Amino acid sequence: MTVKVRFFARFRELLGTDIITEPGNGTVLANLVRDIAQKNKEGYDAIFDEQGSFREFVIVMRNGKRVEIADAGKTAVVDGDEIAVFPPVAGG
Amino acid sequence: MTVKVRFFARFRELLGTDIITEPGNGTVLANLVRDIAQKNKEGYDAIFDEQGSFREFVIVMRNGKRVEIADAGKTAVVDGDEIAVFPPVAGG
Amino acid sequence: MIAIQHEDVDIGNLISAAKSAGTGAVVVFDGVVRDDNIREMELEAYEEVALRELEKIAGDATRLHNLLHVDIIHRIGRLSVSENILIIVVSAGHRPDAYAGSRYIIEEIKKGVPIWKKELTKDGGRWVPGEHAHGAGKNS
Amino acid sequence: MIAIQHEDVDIGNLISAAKSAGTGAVVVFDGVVRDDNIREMELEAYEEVALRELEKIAGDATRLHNLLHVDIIHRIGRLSVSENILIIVVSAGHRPDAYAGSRYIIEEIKKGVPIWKKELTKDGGRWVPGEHAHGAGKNS
Repeated sequence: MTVKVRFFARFRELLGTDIITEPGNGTVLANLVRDIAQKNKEGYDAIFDEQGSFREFVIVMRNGKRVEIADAGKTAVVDGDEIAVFPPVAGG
Repeated sequence: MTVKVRFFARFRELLGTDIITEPGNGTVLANLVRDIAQKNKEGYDAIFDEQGSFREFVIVMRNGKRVEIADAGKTAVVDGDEIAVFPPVAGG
Repeated sequence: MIAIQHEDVDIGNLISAAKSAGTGAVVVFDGVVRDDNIREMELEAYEEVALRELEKIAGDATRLHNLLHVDIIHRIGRLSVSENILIIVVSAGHRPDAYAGSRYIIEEIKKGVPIWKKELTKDGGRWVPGEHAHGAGKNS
Repeated sequence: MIAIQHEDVDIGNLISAAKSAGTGAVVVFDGVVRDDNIREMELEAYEEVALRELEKIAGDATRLHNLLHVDIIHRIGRLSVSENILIIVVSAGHRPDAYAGSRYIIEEIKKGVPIWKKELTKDGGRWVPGEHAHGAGKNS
């Protein structure tokens, strides 16, 4: 299956964006993002803490809907999902 | 001496405006306005109550500065004064 | 620009001119003739005093709310439905000051600037009552 | 008009178009690039989600504050000092609703719309921290 991962702002600068992945069945959201973030230590550290959990200010969305970071470890992605990961917003 | 009296809004419609008067020395503001207002009963009644006092919502200015209506009976006009009499403002 | 005038103004130009150094927010208030079953509105001012009051209000707003620029244009004469009556343009470094400064100006104008409005309907006319019965020249 | 776009807009035209029947007050908020020793600002959005959020905010503001018309244009891309970032135009029958509706919209945008700003200075760049550390998608 195919899942797209989008990073924004500083996370995008560190990790790129519109990353197409082909995770195995049952892959949970947190692990999917963690795998991608591994490729750049600074990017990984920006998003995850020492325990490998999402930092509390990180925002995660699945198909445009917010996923609480506490739930990201038990939410399995499915084919066609779009996952977005970004820092606090600063528009306006 | 010469004193100009300006009415605005509804008072202007009833009494006219830019009225040049030649009051005698020592004429007080309230009497000056009362004399002019006599010429039109509706205009007079709009500005003065049954006792001949300024109605409490009426605003009186002398040379662009507010005169409390309580003081209008003891404030003598002087040559060159501009007296303005108007209802509550409604700009904006 | 503080003015009482018959002519309309170009709000876009005022906004551009309001962006002085340090501006982060511009707030515009545009009061227009509302379609309350009227044909037109007639506005009248005690011009010299009203202008002086507007200048005082602009100065007070600038000081109280750290404004960088203030325009107040109050129109007089005969205006049709949806025409601009009063345009207030303020700029500030940050939005709370810009909003508060704009609001301060309109509320002070309602309270104390000698301007009057008459609604002209098909049945005649009606002077609009002020929002503040004892308004005008409070600080004069 | 609710939009996220690179192009600027003509605020004067938006104001004219905002005067729908019953309008007595139009309030415009124009957020601009402030000269904080920066050369330019770079704005980025999660466009589909940001647009949906702006539409939701416009609808909520309309309902909560009796607005007659709402425009929200948030620009993205590279903007110079004093350029417009965000333009909000609202109209209402009376000024308290127009001010409150305008303010509601900007505060909600600051809280929860996925847009980011980077200040480009002579020494590099700096992502502007949000005003709400937990912002974005609160209602999504």
